[in-house]
Amino acid sequence: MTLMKVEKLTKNFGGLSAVSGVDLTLKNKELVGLIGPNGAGKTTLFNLLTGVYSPSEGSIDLVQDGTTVSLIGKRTDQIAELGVARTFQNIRLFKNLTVLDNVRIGLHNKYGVNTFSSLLRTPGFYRAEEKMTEEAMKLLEVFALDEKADYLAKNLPYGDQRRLEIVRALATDPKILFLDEPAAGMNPRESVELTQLIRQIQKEFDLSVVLIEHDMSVVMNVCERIYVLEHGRLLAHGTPEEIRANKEVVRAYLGGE
Amino acid sequence: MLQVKNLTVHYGVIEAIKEVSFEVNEGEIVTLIGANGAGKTTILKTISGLVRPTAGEIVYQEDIIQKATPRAIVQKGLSHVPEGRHVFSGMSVMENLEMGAFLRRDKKAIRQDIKKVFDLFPILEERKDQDSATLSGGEQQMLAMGRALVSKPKLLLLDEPSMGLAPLFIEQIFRIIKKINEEGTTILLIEQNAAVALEIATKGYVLETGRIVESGAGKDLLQSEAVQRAYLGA
Amino acid sequence: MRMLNKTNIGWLALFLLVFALIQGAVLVGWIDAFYEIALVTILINVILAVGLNLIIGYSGQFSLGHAGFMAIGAYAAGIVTKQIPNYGGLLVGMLSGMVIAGLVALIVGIPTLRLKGDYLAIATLGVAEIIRVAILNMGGLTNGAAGLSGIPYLSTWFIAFLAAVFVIILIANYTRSSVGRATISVREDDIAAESLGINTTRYKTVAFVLGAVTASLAGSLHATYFSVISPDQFTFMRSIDILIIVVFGGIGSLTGSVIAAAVLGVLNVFLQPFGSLRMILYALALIFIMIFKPSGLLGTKELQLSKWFNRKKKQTQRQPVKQKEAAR
Amino acid sequence: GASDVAGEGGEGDTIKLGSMFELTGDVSAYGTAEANAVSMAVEEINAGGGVDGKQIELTEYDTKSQDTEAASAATKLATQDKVSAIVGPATSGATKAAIPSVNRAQVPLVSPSATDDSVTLDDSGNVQPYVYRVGFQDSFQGVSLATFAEGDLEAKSAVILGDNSSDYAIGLSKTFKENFDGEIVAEENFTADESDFSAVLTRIRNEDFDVLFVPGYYEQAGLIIKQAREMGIEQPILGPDGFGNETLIDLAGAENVSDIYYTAHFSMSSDEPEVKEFIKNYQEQFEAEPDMFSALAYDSVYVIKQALEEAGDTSPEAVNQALENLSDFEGITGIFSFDENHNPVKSATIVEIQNGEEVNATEVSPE
Amino acid sequence: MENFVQQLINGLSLGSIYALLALGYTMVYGIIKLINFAHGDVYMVGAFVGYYVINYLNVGLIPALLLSMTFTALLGVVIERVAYRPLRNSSRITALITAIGVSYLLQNGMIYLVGPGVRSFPQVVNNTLYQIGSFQISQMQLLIFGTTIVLMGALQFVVQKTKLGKAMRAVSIDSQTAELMGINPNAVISFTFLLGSALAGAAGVLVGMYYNSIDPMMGYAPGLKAFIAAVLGGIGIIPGAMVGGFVIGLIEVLISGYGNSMIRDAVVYGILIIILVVRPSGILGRHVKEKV
Ligand SMILES: Nc1ncnc2c1ncn2[C@@H]1O[C@H](COP(=O)(O)OP(=O)(O)OP(=O)(O)O)[C@@H](O)[C@H]1O
Ligand SMILES: Nc1ncnc2c1ncn2[C@@H]1O[C@H](COP(=O)(O)OP(=O)(O)OP(=O)(O)O)[C@@H](O)[C@H]1O
Ligand SMILES: [Mg+2]
Ligand SMILES: [Mg+2]
Repeated sequence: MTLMKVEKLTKNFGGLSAVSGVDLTLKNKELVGLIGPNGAGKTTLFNLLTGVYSPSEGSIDLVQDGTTVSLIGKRTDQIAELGVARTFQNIRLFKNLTVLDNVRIGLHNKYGVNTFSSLLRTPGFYRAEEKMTEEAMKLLEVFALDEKADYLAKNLPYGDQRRLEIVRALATDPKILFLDEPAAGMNPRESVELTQLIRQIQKEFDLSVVLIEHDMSVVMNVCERIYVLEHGRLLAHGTPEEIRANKEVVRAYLGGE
Repeated sequence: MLQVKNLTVHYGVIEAIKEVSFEVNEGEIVTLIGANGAGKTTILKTISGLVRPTAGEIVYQEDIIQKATPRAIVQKGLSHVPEGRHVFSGMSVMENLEMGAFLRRDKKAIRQDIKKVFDLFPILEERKDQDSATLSGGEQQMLAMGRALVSKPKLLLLDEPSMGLAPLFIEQIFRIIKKINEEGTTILLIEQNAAVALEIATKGYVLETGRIVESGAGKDLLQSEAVQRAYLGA
Repeated sequence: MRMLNKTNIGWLALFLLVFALIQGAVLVGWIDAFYEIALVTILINVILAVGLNLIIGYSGQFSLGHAGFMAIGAYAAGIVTKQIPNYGGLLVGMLSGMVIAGLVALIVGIPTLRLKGDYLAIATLGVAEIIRVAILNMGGLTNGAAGLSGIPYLSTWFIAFLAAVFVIILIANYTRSSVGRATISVREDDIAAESLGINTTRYKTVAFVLGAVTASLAGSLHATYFSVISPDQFTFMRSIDILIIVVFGGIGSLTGSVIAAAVLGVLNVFLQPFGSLRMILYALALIFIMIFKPSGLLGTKELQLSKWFNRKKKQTQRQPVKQKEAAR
Repeated sequence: GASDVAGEGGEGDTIKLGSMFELTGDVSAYGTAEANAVSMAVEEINAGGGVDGKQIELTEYDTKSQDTEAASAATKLATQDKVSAIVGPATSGATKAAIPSVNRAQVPLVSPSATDDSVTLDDSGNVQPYVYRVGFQDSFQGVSLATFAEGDLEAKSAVILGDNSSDYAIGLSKTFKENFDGEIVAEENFTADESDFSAVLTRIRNEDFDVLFVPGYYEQAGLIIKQAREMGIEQPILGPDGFGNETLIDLAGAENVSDIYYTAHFSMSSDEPEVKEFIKNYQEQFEAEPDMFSALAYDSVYVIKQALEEAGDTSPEAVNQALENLSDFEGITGIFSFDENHNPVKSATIVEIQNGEEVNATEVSPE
Repeated sequence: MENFVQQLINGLSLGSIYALLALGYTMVYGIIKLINFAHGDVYMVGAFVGYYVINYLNVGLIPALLLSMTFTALLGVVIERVAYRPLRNSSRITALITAIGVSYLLQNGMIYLVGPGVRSFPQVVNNTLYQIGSFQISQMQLLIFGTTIVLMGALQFVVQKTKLGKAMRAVSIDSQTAELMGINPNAVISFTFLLGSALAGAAGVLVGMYYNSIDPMMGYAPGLKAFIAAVLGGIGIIPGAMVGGFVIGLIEVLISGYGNSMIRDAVVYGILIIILVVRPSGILGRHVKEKV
């Protein structure tokens, strides 16, 4: 079943077309890779899909309970509420907050009570807070971060920060999760662990994952389908095997051994 | 060329580096590898004068430099490509490169060296008037490297230069590193990508929580079982 | 009853203790009429600083217009209590001031809170000036530049104390809740917050409105305690005074704001006999304190009774090495 | 706690007097001039043997030009320092802020220069029992100036240029308008911290009028006169006692200061020995010219001295009684008594300046 | 119409004073992101230095300007060294509070030393009035206007084109990395203060002479206006400071001249807010959405 349909998506910065005419579909519960040379427009594409940038042209539709919603013109937070979550290429945690609070903020829209209940501490407030903490701890446990719930996010090692960002995104209860270079800065061993983790959450949380990554061991291992971008255009699209065999992709991106 | 002797560095009360000693000889590529948080970046920052050590000595070309300012150290021909790129956002690509040549006076030669950087990274030439803040991650990495090269260093400190680069480009960047090394620049390299780094390194050191636990020729280390297990996840 | 947990009872006990101490000092005569003025000034400043800290410290919005909202509350209470000189009038005045201040904050907040940093600072400064000029031009209602005098003396230190406690509880409740965390997330990284579905404009506005409403309350107390108000009591410099308290206490620490208001209040009393030297001494004190305690008295730390009670349960959090935070 | 050694108002051989002025902040120029004169007067009195043989002990506070500080300083003087009377502050706003404090403590306060009519009266028109002033009230000056404009200057139309954020200007404009039978052609405003008045002056230049009334202080008035004259506005300029400082002429440049008329409490070129003495001493002690602020403050101290002598007692209540009944006080700003509203009943001098020199003085008495 | 042209002249002349101060403001802001509240007070000190050297050393305008600029330049460097440098790595608002402290100190220190009163500035140049048709413009107005334009051009050139200027920008973006390029951030920052404060000193003398009035509080209002002008134009942008200054000067004058002067300040701020809502990074600022 189609979850997201993107057509002719284009983003121009001055004279530069960072993304041009990209078509893309995303089905329920699949793992998709997005690769391409540096500056190909991958991050920009994510930014368009999550409302950080507004596209110059094209359409983005999200299928929800059988009805189609256009994401064009929606704010980032509205898109997030529709079930689209992401992580960032340069980690953007709430650095001075604890690990637990980072996740609880992700849970805010799901459980948070309104301003008045918070100001006046109604019984509902205490219930909601408890539930939120409980669920946050549960999520952290999945990623083996529960031990560090009280740490300030900025004091976590790099690898943990990347994982925490994923937990935080998952907390919003998304249907689609966009991960921008989750393995950057990790050593090969940590990358392998991450690969397993991505597979696991895709299953456990029933979601579709789109992943930008330059580490081919990760991409080829987890993705069912891969899109390749070059100069803002779609260069190729197919299974990992097809992509590996695609001469164009090898020329533009993978390089020969 | 560079000797680090019994270096100890503290962040507040935390001891990030503990009595580390190593040596880089002229013409070598030396690599430091280690897990996240092992202290690699801290060592580079201490060498270039951004962080002050609590104990130990750093000798660069006969000069003791652990008390010198970064400016003085740069003047001696040492250049540092920091972790996380740190391009001057708000300045164009070209201006960033010019900043790399801040201490140089030879205008003509600078222009030639910038040209050389553009040959190495053609995409930078295409983007030369673009605000460096809006470059893609990989482009910024190239810019940071190019900027260091313009200063014509004798010793180049590289902190994870391959981070965020496309595979094709990682190959290229290591080729470039090798090339500049062959052209006479000594290199101290930090890499997560231990396999590739050790491949080109003359020698390597393995760092674990602020201590050097193993060292040897690059190729030998690559074979070492400890390295294999701990960092390559084989 | 979750409300009656140990922590809340602890807070109640703390407030009662402080009250009893002050009341005792008043009865014994240690706090005479002069010290009472200082005390009420401190309490009013506590309300103002705690409210401004919500805006600056928690939602990360740089506002320089707090005095404007204070003026609204002062005039609302002044005008109403001159007509109805009793506690009913005081209540009506306070509430109407709070409603007006809240509405004004809402109306100006929605367009201006998109602005960042100093641009917002100028906009809020402008809002406060507009409020002031409006008051200057309202003819007999506000009595223009001469202001209102002879406002009934209705607020006592006790009422100011109650109001301060009320505001502290309200704002502490707000910051230590899910909406409070959402507000903080906007300060920490608005782009990341948006990506988590948090409507940043909404939380900035809520904090701004809450801050304005409490400032108005402080203004009402001010008017009905000092009996005299005029537009030039609510200039830009008044906003700066409040800002100084917030920064001095620690941006993002409500406890800090309370302590700083008290410390600066005492310092002011102490400097009063120095005549024309007092402002020089005050300026020097300000510079030295900031240089030696750049993050304010408490940084972002709070007095947390919950920590105190649960100390045995939780291992103390490993405090990170103090990190020099780049200016943001 | 406060010491309870002394009876109220000092004991034995000293009399306690409180002084509270704007020594820092916006209006510190006026406050400082007054505080200087107060301390000079006290020194003089003490050197001359004090009051009934008792020395005056002066306690001075700064009000930072802030109303709440005025309330606090007044309370401190009245309750902790237990003074017999208070002199200050300079402005109406600060004086009004101090009223609740002195009322509660029942200590008299004499403000040298609070001119707003409502300073000595409460909302229902009753007199404030503990507050007195030595300067003219706004309505008196407004009336005098309006009469002078119509009579001596034969003005049929006027333009008013005042500071919209100052109660002084507003009070003066109001009574001037009410009492001037001619036409008010325009009413323009500026704010106290401005130096550039060219925009309003350009606007005024095109109006047809006979006299320009500038209810304000010398700092702005000096600049207004200069800029107006340079721009070719030649009509007479009329001002209140706030013009009364030599600096006005320096600021405007003597060549521009012609056809200027203002109400004065005393004339700097007066031949009265007391005035001469005052000017000389002030110049010596503070290396500055005294102005109307300092003259009024100087007189305020002597008003209190007279009250103390008449009361024969240093208790604030007794001093207050004596002030209520004070009559025929002879000071450098004139001879006066307090009326039932605690305002001085004295005549004003309207000074005329031509080419930077005082050339004429017209006496205007209260009706 | 005649009046309108005269009012434009009035507005530009007032605006050029704001702009002159805003230039120094924006320079300092541009490099350390500090709202240097003491800038207006340095201007005040500059005016007083001019006053004293002219009165006691009997010098002319140019030597007075130079002496005053030298003095304020040194003052600026000392202020930076003592009060701001220790806070280089603290939050911006902390540094702002210190700047307010310095401002209070200069103001009240001056009140303490010379008294709070206003004094007239010695007129060493003849302020000739030029009558062109029915408009007037004075020599001082032209001088201030010209100085502002020239300085703006010179500063813009320094910052954008010279090596030192680029170093200033680099330090402002990332001083640690700038250090790695061989730049000495402390020297660069000191230089910026030197330049900015010298400008303030010059402005103090010129404006003091123009209005013929100086006092220890004279820095407050124009300082605030200059800050607003700098922000309005796009803070850190040198031509922006000038544009912001002119815009505020013109708005103020046109409202006083044609609108209701009673509510002038409210209208001025209202217009400012509208401009900012439309252009959230100031008139000349580019609103770049942060790349994520
Ligand atoms: N805001 C912007 N203004 C101008 N150009 C931009 C902007 N954002 C991105 N670009 C340009 O668009 C191109 C695509 O950038 P993008 O960040 O999407 O690349 P990417 O595929 O994510 O690369 P990388 O793998 O290196 O992160 C780059 O050349 C970049 O310079
Ligand atoms: N500014 C700082 N303040 C406090 N602690 C720090 C600071 N910088 C680094 N550390 C700590 O010092 C240790 C070494 O950090 P360093 O950045 O040198 O590691 P690294 O080996 O470069 O790691 P990575 O591979 O993640 O870059 C870590 O524990 C880190 O948390
Ligand atoms: Mg990217
Ligand atoms: Mg590192």
